[in-house]
Amino acid sequence: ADTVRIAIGGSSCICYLPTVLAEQLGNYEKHGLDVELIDFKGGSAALKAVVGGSADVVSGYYEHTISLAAKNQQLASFVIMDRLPGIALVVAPGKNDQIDSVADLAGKNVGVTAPGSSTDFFLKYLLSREGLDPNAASVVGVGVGATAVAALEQGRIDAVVTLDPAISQLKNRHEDLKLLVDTRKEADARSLFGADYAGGALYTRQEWIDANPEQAQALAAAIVDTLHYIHSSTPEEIAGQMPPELIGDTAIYVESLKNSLEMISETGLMDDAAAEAVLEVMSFNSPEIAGAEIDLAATYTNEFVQAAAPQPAE
Amino acid sequence: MPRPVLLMLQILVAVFAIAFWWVLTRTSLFGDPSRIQFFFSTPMDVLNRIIAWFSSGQIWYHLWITLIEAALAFVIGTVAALILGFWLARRPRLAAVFDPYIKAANALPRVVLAPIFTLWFGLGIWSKVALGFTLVFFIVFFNVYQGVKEVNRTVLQNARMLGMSERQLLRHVYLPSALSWVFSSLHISIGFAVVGAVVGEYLGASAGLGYLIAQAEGMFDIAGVFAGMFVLSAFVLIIDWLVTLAERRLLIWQPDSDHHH
Amino acid sequence: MPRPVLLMLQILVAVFAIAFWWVLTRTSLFGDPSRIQFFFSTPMDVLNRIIAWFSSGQIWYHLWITLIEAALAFVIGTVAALILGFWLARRPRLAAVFDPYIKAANALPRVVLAPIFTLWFGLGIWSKVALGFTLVFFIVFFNVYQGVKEVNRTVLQNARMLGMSERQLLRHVYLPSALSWVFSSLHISIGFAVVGAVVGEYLGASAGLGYLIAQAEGMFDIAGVFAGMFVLSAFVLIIDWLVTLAERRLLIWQPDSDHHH
Amino acid sequence: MESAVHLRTVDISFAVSGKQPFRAVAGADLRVAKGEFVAIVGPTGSGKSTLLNAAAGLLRPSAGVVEIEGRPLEGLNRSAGYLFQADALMPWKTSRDNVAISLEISGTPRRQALARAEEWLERVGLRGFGDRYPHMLSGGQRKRVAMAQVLIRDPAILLMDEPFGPLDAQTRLIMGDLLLDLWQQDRKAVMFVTHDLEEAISLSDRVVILSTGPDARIIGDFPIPLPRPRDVSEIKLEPEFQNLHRDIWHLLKDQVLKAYAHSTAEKA
Amino acid sequence: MESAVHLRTVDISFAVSGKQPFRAVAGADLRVAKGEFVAIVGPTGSGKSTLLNAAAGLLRPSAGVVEIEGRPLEGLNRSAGYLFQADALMPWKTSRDNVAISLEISGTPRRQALARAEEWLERVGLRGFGDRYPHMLSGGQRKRVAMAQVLIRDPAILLMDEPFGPLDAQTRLIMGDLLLDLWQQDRKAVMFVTHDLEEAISLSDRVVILSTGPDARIIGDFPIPLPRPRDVSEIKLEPEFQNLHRDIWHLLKDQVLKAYAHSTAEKA
Ligand SMILES: Nc1ncnc2c1ncn2[C@@H]1O[C@H](COP(=O)(O)OP(=O)(O)OP(=O)(O)O)[C@@H](O)[C@H]1O
Ligand SMILES: Nc1ncnc2c1ncn2[C@@H]1O[C@H](COP(=O)(O)OP(=O)(O)OP(=O)(O)O)[C@@H](O)[C@H]1O
Ligand SMILES: [Mg+2]
Ligand SMILES: [Mg+2]
Repeated sequence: ADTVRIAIGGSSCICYLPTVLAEQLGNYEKHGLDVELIDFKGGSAALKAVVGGSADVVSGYYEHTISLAAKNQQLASFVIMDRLPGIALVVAPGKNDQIDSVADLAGKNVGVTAPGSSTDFFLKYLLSREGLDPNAASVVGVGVGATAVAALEQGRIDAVVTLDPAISQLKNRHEDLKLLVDTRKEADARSLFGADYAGGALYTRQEWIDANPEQAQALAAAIVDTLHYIHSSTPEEIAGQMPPELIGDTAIYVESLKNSLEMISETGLMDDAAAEAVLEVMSFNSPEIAGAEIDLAATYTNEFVQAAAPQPAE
Repeated sequence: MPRPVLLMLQILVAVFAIAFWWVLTRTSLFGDPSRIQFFFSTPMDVLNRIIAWFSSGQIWYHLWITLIEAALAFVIGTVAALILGFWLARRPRLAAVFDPYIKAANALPRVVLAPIFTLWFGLGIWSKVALGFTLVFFIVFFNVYQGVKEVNRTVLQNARMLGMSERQLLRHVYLPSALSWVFSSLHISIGFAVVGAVVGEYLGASAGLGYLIAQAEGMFDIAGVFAGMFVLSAFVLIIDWLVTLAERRLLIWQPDSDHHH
Repeated sequence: MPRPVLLMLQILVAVFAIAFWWVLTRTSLFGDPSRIQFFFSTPMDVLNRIIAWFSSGQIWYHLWITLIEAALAFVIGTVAALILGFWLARRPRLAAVFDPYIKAANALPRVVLAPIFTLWFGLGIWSKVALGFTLVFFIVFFNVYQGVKEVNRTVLQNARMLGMSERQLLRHVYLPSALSWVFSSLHISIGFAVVGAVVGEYLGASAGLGYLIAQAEGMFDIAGVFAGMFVLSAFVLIIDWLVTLAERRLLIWQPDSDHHH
Repeated sequence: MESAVHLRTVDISFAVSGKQPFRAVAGADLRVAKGEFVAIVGPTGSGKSTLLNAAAGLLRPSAGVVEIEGRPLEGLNRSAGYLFQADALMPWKTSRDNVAISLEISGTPRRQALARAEEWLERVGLRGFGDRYPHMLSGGQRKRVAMAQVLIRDPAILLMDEPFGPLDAQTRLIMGDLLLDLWQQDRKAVMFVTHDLEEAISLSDRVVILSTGPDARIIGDFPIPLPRPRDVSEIKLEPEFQNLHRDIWHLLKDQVLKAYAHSTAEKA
Repeated sequence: MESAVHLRTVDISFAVSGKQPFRAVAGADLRVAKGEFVAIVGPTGSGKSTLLNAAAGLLRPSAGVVEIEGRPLEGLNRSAGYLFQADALMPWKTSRDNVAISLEISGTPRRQALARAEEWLERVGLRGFGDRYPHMLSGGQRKRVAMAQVLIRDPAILLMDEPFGPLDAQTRLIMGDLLLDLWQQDRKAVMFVTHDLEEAISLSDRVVILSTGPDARIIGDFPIPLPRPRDVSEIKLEPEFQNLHRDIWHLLKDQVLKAYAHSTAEKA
């Protein structure tokens, strides 16, 4: 079979764990796929590679299918990996006493991975939920890596909206790290969005799905199998399967897996309410999306996952 | 070529380029325009965006930040490179010892160093200046170093025999002689200073053109990205023009290169 | 200075730097070592990582990919810059028309252009080559352009009077005369070719040193990042050494710059 | 006789920034017939090199026309060989290559060109110096390499600007004989700038004298009716030579003294 | 008399890549007393410039010692002024600045240095050329600016390499007088390289003759017992002058002929 090129928006993110793990477990091969994983610095770069046709499938956040729908680019997700966004709001160590709630962020510097990214949207949404102006905090792009840690620890920013593994790194370095919101946990996400919120997914151009239904099917099945594996294994077992360069410090990695298991989907299915939640957040942040007639149902399909579900997990 | 003719030809080139861009993104000659627009936007959209930025005045603040960063990186990088370049070029042994380290340092991917710059210089303009500095410095340094070595031998010997001290040699011989080398590297490094500032902002910042571009990119707003890059280019041309003015003044002694025939 | 002495001094510098690094990250002289290690790792960790890479053999493939990309960027960028540089330098009117566009292009932040390169050149090595090319090209181009203008006038007039055609002038006058300019820019651009390749990989790839560095960075594995950068630097030094050999051969006609007194 | 080079009442001006253009030569009319050997003498800075540059097509006169073999000159003068006053060898070529390139340009195979270059180096007394780069040669040696470079091409018109300047008196004589030999063979047109009056008279058919610049004109034109072939070292003893020398010398001396007086006028 | 420059049986060799070193000068012993004017003549390429370079401290002899004012020379010869054979003006300075810098280096205030530079330009006949950059001057004009640059410093030892080479005969005389005037005033030691024997004899106390290189030696040393002060243009007519000229000329001619024969030996 032809090689399927999957563009990952940063393979170090736990949110894309199933994509990488499926490869490690041999699940793609099992379903007759020859897969090449290509690592990108962030989801939007991965997406551009797919829109441009140099990669076939994105392993990225579902929300991008909505942004692109507003740009007349028809993309659809066909298997969900995360049912929660996995984004957390972390207070700078040393600012714990000044910041007790989201409302306290007004007038503060808050780090996001990049202006205009999901973390940025998330912050603005949070602020507005508290009845504040979405622009009440000043946004600083700090990336997902060591820059964010440096900025936070040096007190250049008062809080940061970030993802794993940065959250776990910070937690490891600062015992008393305060997470104001942690959407790796169902409770926090539910209270914020009133539903699940679709995070990492495999999605691609509708044309590609139409042209390669078998491959989409096989991908969905491989991921679903992997999801089952994740939820039936201990974090240590999972860590044992991952390539060493994507683990770094094992203890921290296992810890972050533990904290993230809840966010990883068990079925791979998209919950309609979770898609609605994403659309709501996106519309809130972008007048362009709010103004566009978006056919939400066209941006995802459960057809392949459903077809794959009956297969027994190992 | 008289200036107005030159200007007209230059504009003509722009008109052609824009026309091509328009055809590329507005007709289906080169494929599905909506997909191409996703990568290249369209001339009108970009123009509208630039107009919007300037008419709302929003751009000025960002432009100012980027200008400061690029200018500081340019000036500090150039001065440091001049000093180190002239100094090391006169101390060949020392230079030989440090040579591999300088070359190795030039090969470090600056993007990866961003966290360290943040650690040292914070998230404000200085970490961007540092990034720009690492680009400008090496470009100017290598040229200055070579420029000093290319000094005409007889002129140098004559100056020495006239009794010039090392300092006077620097001022009256090495510096003027290496000047066209320096200016060549300045023309290269202006662009890189701006790139450094913008990339720094792009990696982590709260203001500046790079920040605007990153924001636009995050929202798949390609018109915004292109608008940012055009503003950037315009801006570099202005700085370059100032450098060229300085160059003309300082290199007035050179014979016109004769381009006849 | 005899070679062994030079080598010893060079090693001494490295020893000092590493000792300082060790003190920085292993003692509490400069603050909490565990925090500093997070950003700078430690000499031993980095060394172990490098040893592990080479002993497992894993690194060779990545190194090879990066080498190919950097070498292609370097060679293609240099050749294109030489051709365009020499050509435009002999056509001052054309050069004047395109001058602002070339300068503007040099100011575009390459990082932002990465998606467009991916669009045009795919995800393989060619998009990284393109990124490296955009760095190498401008550095060499500006120097070649200036180098051609600095040709000694009498030598040029003499060559013309001897009846040289434009082509012969290029080969026998402009090229040799601009050679030290070219080499200066080559020394600068080797580093940048590698940076271009690595940054390209860092932004999106499935192999190469930049990919290794990006993964290590994503996992906050700073030892991996530093190990990657050291391997990179060693690698650039080797290429630079090859260029220096070529330079020595080609510039054999130049008088030794006298560095006495 | 047909003319090889004809400067028709040329003015030559140089732009001097912030000032009036500097008119070095004004209304100079100089005709060199085919096969004629013309020496040009004049005070330093009078415009001798400038005239040669005009004849070579390297400078465009601001008034007047330069005609080469009857046709107005456009661009470079392709039928001329020019020995420059300043160092003009390619520093990146050995002396052998510097000479050989002259032939290679017009298509002579490299081997052959190198062999002929070696011959020429011998002729100008530089056997064994073929491998040297110009910076490894003495001033007089460089000049002789340049001479070989120009002469090997055997151009129809020879422009020579103080070719024997940095040579000792004896070598001058030898080179002068060499030049006359060549000239005798196929009667090139030669414009020969020199400061050595004896040399000018002993070599040429005509000695042309430039006045002090700016606005230098031709103020003297002495035919040299000495018999040919000449032996450069013997000819000085002839009484006619002595007379010519005296006449030219007087004319020239006045010019220089006038120039010098003018230049130090305020002072005095 | 105390010696100003003493080259004690020096050898001077040049590294030539891939060959034996080229020994230009072998066992040359040359002593110039304080206040003495020594002219050095010799065939082209014999090693005259090389000797001056050694005296200036720009070249280190491979054997022998260079003593300046009795002490072995280390590094540059700080008490010497050196007029180079090749163009050595700073191209980025106008002729006025090129001359003035000589004084500014040693601390003269700029205004004063410029005023003196202007005076000197007048002395060498270049009034009105102060604003010109070197490339806007003729060869002879550049040489005279260089001369002013060296002379304005009034160095105790003067090394001059064909200073009057590109000047016309009349200007040469004027410059020669100028030089003698200066020399008369405070009796510098002068090493003066020239190809013009008349010039050598009429200016100097001693004429030293170099043999043809390689391994050039000093093969002649003629004291010039002509009375001082001399008028450079008149002195030629004295019979003693004529005798000296003839003697030196013969010695030199043999050298050159030998050199030339050697150089074309294989051919003949
Ligand atoms: N590029 C220039 N700009 C201005 N003036 C110039 C330029 N070139 C030459 N001149 C002036 O033109 C005059 C003639 O110069 P030219 O070189 O022809 O003199 P020359 O007769 O060859 O003198 P010499 O015997 O010293 O070589 C001089 O006064 C010189 O200063
Ligand atoms: N850098 C060098 N490398 C090799 N040989 C050299 C070098 N410089 C000079 N020579 C040789 O040394 C000899 C003496 O050179 P020098 O310049 O002293 O001659 P010169 O007497 O000044 O001649 P001229 O009258 O032609 O100026 C020459 O044969 C020359 O080729
Ligand atoms: Mg001249
Ligand atoms: Mg000499």
